[in-house]
Amino acid sequence: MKNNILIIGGGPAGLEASAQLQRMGYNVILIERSAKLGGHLAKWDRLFPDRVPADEVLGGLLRAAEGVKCFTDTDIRAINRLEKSYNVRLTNGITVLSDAVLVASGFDLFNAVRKEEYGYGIYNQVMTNADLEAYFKTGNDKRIENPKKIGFVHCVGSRDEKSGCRSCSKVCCATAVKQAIEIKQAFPQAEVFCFYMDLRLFGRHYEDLYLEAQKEYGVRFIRGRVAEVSENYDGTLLVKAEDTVASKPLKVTLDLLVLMSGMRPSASVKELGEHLGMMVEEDGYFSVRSGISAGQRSPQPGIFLAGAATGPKTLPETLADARAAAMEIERYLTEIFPDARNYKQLVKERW
Amino acid sequence: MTPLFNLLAAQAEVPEVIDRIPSGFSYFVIPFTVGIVFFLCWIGVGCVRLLRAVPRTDRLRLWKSLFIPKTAAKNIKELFCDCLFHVKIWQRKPLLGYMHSAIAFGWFMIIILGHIEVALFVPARLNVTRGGLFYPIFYRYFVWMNPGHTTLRGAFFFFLMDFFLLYILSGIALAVFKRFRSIVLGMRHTTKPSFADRVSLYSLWMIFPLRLLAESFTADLSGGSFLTIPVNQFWHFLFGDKLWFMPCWWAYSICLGLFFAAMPFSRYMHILTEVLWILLRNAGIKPNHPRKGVAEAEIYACSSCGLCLDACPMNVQKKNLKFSSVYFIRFLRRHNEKKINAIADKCLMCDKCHALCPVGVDAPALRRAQRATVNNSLPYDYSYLGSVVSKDTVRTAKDTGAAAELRPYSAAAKRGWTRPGSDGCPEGMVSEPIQPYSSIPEVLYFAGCMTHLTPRIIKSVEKVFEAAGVEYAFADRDGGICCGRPLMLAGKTDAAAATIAVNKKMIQESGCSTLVLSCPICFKVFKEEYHLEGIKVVHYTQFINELIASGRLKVEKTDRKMVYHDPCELGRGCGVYLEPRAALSQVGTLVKASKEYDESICCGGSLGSLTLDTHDRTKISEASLDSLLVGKPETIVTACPLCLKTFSEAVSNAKYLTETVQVKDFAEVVCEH
Amino acid sequence: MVDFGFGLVPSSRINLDLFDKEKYEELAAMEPDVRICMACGSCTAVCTAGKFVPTSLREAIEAIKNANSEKALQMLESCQLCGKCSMVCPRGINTRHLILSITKVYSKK
Amino acid sequence: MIYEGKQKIWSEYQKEIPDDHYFYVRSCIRQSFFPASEATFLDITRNVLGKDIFETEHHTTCGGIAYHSDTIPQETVMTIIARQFALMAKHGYENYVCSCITSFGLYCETMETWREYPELEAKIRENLWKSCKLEFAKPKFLVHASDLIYKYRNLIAAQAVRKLVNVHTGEPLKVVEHIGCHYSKMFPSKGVGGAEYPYVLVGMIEAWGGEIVDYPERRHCCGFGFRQYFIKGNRGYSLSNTHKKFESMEPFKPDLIITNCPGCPYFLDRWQYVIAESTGKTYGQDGHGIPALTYEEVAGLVMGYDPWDLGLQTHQVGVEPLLDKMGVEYDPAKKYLGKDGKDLGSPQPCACLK
Repeated sequence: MKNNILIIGGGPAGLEASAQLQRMGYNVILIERSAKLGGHLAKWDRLFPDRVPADEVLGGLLRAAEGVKCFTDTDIRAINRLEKSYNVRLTNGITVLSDAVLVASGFDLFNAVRKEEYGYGIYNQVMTNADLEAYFKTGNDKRIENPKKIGFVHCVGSRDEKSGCRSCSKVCCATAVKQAIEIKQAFPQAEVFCFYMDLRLFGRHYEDLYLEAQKEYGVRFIRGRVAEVSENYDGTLLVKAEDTVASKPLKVTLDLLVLMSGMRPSASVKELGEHLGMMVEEDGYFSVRSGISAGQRSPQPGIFLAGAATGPKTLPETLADARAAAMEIERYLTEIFPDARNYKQLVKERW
Repeated sequence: MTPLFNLLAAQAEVPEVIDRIPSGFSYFVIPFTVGIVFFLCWIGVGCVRLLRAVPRTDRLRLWKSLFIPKTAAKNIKELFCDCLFHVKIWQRKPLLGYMHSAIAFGWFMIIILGHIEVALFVPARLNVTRGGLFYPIFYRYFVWMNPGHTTLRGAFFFFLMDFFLLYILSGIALAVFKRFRSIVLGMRHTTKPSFADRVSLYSLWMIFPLRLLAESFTADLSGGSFLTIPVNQFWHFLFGDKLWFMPCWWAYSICLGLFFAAMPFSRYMHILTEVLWILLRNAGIKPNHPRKGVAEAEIYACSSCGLCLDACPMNVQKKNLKFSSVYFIRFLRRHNEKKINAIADKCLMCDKCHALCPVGVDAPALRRAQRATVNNSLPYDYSYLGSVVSKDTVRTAKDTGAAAELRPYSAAAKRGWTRPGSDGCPEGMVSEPIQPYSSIPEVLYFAGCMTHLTPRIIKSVEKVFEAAGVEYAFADRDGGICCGRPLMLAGKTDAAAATIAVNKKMIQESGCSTLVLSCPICFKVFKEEYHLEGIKVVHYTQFINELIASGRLKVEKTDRKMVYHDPCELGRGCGVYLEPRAALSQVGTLVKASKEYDESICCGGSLGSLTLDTHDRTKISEASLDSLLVGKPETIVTACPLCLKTFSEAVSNAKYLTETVQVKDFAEVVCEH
Repeated sequence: MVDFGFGLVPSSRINLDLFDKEKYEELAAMEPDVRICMACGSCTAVCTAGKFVPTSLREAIEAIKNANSEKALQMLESCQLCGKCSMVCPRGINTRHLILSITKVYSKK
Repeated sequence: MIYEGKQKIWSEYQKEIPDDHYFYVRSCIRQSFFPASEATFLDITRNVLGKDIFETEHHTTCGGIAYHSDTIPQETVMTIIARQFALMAKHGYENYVCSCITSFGLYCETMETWREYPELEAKIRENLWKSCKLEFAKPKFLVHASDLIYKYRNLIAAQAVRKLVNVHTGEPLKVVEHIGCHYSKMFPSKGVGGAEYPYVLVGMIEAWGGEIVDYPERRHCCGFGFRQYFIKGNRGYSLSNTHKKFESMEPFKPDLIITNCPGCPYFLDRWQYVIAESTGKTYGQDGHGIPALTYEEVAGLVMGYDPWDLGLQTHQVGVEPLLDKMGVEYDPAKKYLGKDGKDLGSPQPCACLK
C-alpha cells in the first residue's frame, strides 16, 4: 500500500507530518512555496519557555523527514478531484496523483506597518519580534546600539478588530517575555517595559518565565496598550499608553520599541481555498470538520489540515496537531479509501 | 584520740604548716597576678559604667531589691542554681549540666577552700599587701607540712581539694570531648568560638591539669590526698628525687593569667556578668535599648553556650544558623550595626531561645529593641483610628440576628476619600456615630485581623458560645483594627501605643467583664500591654476549657487521635500549655509531638520575622509538621489563626501529599464533639 | 505677569522618565519582592486599615514604579503591619518588610 | 524618520479631488478673524488659476459650533447642511468645497450618517421641504479648501515669486503643519494622507520649498475644543493643550506654523501671547513667537502678495521675523493701515512677547 500523500507547506507541521507518514510507509510529497524548509521556525533564534535553540528543533524535524520527496519554490497550479483522489499540477510542471492532501500552510506575521500609530517603517527605532529574533541570530541590526530603555508592545495585530484580527495570537505574550529577558541579558543596564492588555501565559513553565522576567531581570509590566508613538528631536521615541492598573495615562521615552506582531492566516490561504474548494472562516483560517473532535479534517473528504492553517498555535501544539493529522490520514487511507464500492457511503458515515 | 579542741590548742606551739618561702613571693606568680588585676579593674570599671548608664530610678530599684527578702532569696537561689549548678541545663541535658556545674562549682569550691585554708593556717597571708591576691591560689607552693604534725583537719582539706580538682578534671574532660563530639552531650550545633574565646578556652583546659601537675610535684612537701599523693609517688618512681616543679607552677600561673586577661573579651565573661544580670533581672529592670544600660549586662551574661542554636527553628537550614541569638548578641557586643539589623529582622520571635537559655537572656526582647531603634521613627498617620467604634448587639443562645452595621467614616471623609457604596454606606457619607453597645455583654469576643482570614475559627467560637449559652458581644465582627502586637514585633512601639489606646477605649466602653481572644498574638498584647483593670483577659482555649470543666458545655469523648501544637505566643508567650490540652483530652486522645510545650517548633508563619522569605518559612513549617506527625495523629489541633493557616497550606505541599492528617482549630474540634 | 483668570493645568499623565532608578534599586536590594508583584490586589482587599482609609500596598508599588513616591507613602502611612496581606499574597511577597522598606527608603529626603 | 515609510502610508490615503467647478462656502470664524485668507483663496483660485469657484451670499453657518457645543440637536444641523446642499444643486454644482474644517467634518459626518441610515436622510429631506420648500442633492465630491490648494500646489509653485527658504542662509524654512482634528481624525479616508501623518499641508510645504517638522505632539489638538474655550472656567485646559504642543515643537526651532482650520491658527497664535504674558515663556527666536498662518496666507506669501493685504497684521504673533527670513519686502508704516489707507489703530505692546 503505497498511497501518495501531498503535503502543502514545509514548515514544522508539514515536516512533522511527512516524517510520521513516511514512517507509516506512505509515499509523501512535500511542497514548499519558499526556497527554504522550516517556515518561521527557520527565522527564529530561541524558543520559549526554555529558550532552546530553534535550529536544534528544526534540525531534528529535518532529520526525521529525510527521504521525503520535497519540492521547494513550488506552488500549486491546479487541483482537480478525481473520484477518490486528487490530481495536483505543481508550478514546477510535475503532476501528482495523491490519495490524500494535507494542508499545512501555516501563518504569516501581521504586517506591523498596518498599525500606523506605532510607526513601524517610519521611525528608525521601531522593530518587530521577528526583527529582534533576527538580531539575536545575526547580532547586527542598526537599530540596536546599546539601548537604555526598551519597550515591548503586546497584541500588535492581535485582539484588534481594526487591524482585522479579533482573536489572540497565543504565542506573543510568551515570546515578548522571552525576548524581554534575552534583551536584558544582552544589555543588563537597560530598563525594559512590556505593555500588555492581558498576560496570556497559559502553558506549562510560562508563568515561571514571567516570574523570572520580573524577579531576575526587573522587567516592568504595564497593563495598557500603546496608543501612540512619536519621534523626539534626538530620534528617541515618545510612547503613550494608559497604565490601566493605576488608571492614568502614561508616557515614556524609549530608545527601542519592539512590536509583537501576531499571527495572521497565510497569504496562500485564499488561492489554496479556491483550488481545494475549502471554506475559510471569517477570521481567515480554514474551517475544520469539527473544532473539537475532528480538528485535522477539512470538510472535503481526503483533505486534511495541520498547524497554524487552522488558527494560531504554539510550536508543540502544531507538532502534536501534525501527528494527529498523520493518524487521521492513516485511518482514512485504511478504513475509507480502499473500499471502492462503498466509498461514498463510508465518507458519509465516517468523514 | 585527742578531742578536736586540743588539736586547736596544740597548734599554738607547733604550727601545722610552715611558710616554706618566708618572703611569700615567687616570680612565677606575676603572670597570674597581672591577669587577675587587669581583670578586676576591667570588671570594676565595667560595673560602674553600666550602673551609671541605668536610669536613676532603676538603680534605686536595684538597691532596694537587694534588701527585699523575697527577691534576695530569689537572687541567692538563682545565683546558686544558675551560676554554680546550672540546674537549667541539668534539666534538659544532664551530661552537659554535669560538665558545666563540674567546672563552675568545682572551681568555686577550690577557690573558697583555698582561702579557708590560708585563713586557718597562715591568716596573715590574706592581707593583700602580703600577697593575699595570689597566695591562696598558690598556697600549696608556698607552704610545707610540718612533718608529724599533720592533723585530721589538714587531711580533711587535702581530701576536699583533691576531690574537687578531680571533679573539675572530669568536667574538663567532658568539655574537651564536647569540642569534638558535641552531639553526645545533646548539642547538634555549637558556636564558632572567637579568637579570645579560643585563648581562654585552651587556657581553661590547661589550668587544671597543670594544677594537678604542680600540686602533685609538691604533694610530698606541702601535702596532698588521694589524687595528688599517688601521682607524686608516681613521679618519684619515674624521675627519682629530681622533680623540677618550678616550670609547672609557672605554666599554671601563666594559664590562669592568660585566662583572666582574655576573659573580658571572651564568652567566659558570663561567669561574672551573669551574677549582675540575675540581680538586675530579679529587680525587675527591663532593657529599653539593645545595647546600653541593663542590656549590656544582659548581652555580657550570654555564655555563647550555643543552646539557642539548636533551639532556633530557623536552624533547619544551615545558612540560617548565623541568625541565632548567640551571634546576634556577639555582634551587639561588637557594635556591628549592619549585621545586628540583618539578624534582628530575621528572627521569628518564637521566644524559644529565651525559654531554653540557661542564663535567661531575653534575646527576642533585645531584637525588638534593636528594631525599634530603626523602625520606631518611621512616619505613620493613624488619625483615622479616632473614628473606630465597635458596635454589636449582644447575642445569646437564642438571638442570632445579624449585627448592626458599623461604619466609621469620618477619617476617610477627612482625607477626602470615598469608596462608592462601600459596606452600604453611601459615597463619602459619614454614618452618624452610634452608641457602641446596645446592652452590657458578659463576654466580649475579639477575633483579631488574622482570625478574619480563618472564618472557621469565628464560626466555631460562636457555635461554642451559643451551645454554652454565653452572652457575648463580637467586638470586631465587621473587622476592627489591629491589636498592636505586630507593630511592637516590628519595633514600631509608638504606633503600637496609639493603636492600643483606641482598642482599650473600645473595650472599656463595652463594659464587659471578660475579654475572650482567639488569636494568641492579640492575647499576649492584651494581657501585657493593655492593663484592662477589672476585665478578665482570657484566651478562648482557657475560656472553653472552663466552660467544659464547669459543665456549661457538654462534649463527648471519642478515640480521635490528635496532636496539639503550642503556638509560640500562647505557650512560651503567655505560659498557656495545659488548658487546651485539658479541654482536648475531653474530646479525644492526645498524642505527643517530638517537641512540645516550651520546646514546640514555630509553625513558620510568625509575624515576628521581617525578612524571612516564603521558601525559608516553608522549610520551618515542614520541620514543625514533622515534629507533630511523629505520633501518627489524625488531626493536628492548634489554637492560632496563623498556625492554622500556615499548617493548612503546608500539609497541601507536595511533600505531604501522602499524609491524610487534617489541620483543625481548637474551637473547631470542640465543636465537632 | 498678566492674570487672565485661567492658566496652565498640571498634567495628570504619568511620566516614566522621572522614575528614580537608583532609589528603586536601593529598595529592591532591601526587599527584592517588590519586583514580583502582579497587581492582583489581594493585599488591598484584606487590608485592615483599608477599611477606614485608602491603604493599598498594590497601589503603593504601582506608584513607586510610576515615579510617584509621595502617593506610595500616603498609601502606606495608615498601615498597621497586621500581616493579613502577607497571608493572602499569591506570590508570597514579604509584604510587611516591603512596607517598612518602602517607608524607610522613600521617606528619607 | 524613514520618509519612504510615510510616502507609503500617504499613498494609501489619497482622495479624488476634481480639478474645477466648485460651490464654495465660507467659515464663520475665518470670515471674522482672517477675512483676507478666504479672499486670497478666491483670488488665487479664480483670478490667478482661473478656476470656477462659485459662492452665494445666501449660504449660512453649518451650525457646527452650536452642534459641538451641544446647543442644537443633530437633526437641526443636518437640515441646515441640507439647505447648503440645496443651494449648491440650485446653482448647478456637484462639487462642494468648504473653507471650514468644522464644517468639513460635519459634512462628512452627515453624509456618512445618511449612508448608514437612509431613513434619516429621508426625514431631513422632509424637514427641509417643510421649512424651506427646497430639494437637495448630495454633493458628488466633498472637499476642503485646503484639499484644493493641495491639488493646485504645483501650479502655485510654478507661479511663485519666492520659496519657503531662509534667504540669508539658503536653508529651507522649518515648518510645523497642524491640521484641524475634524479634517481627518474622524474619517481618515476623507483626508489627504490619513490621520496619523496627514499630507495635505505637508504637500504644500514640500511643493513650496519648505522643510516639514515632525514633532511628538504633531497630532495633538490645538486646544480649541469648543466647550474648553467657550466656558472661561475650562480655558486652562485649552491653554494647556496648546502649551503641550509648543513644548513639544520647541526643540525643533520651527520658523512657521501652517494650519488648515479656523480655530487652530487663532489659538496657536493667541495662546502664545497668553503663555508669554502669564508665564514669560516664548517659543520663537529671541523673545518672538512662532507665526501661525493659514495655508492661504502662506500661499499668498510665496506668490508675492503684500503681507498686509494678506491680513498678517491681524495675528498676535509678529510675522516680521518670518518676512525678513523669506526676504519679503514690506512697509512697517502700512501695517495698521486699512484698505483705504486710514489708520486702524495699533494694539497695545506686550510685556513679554515681542
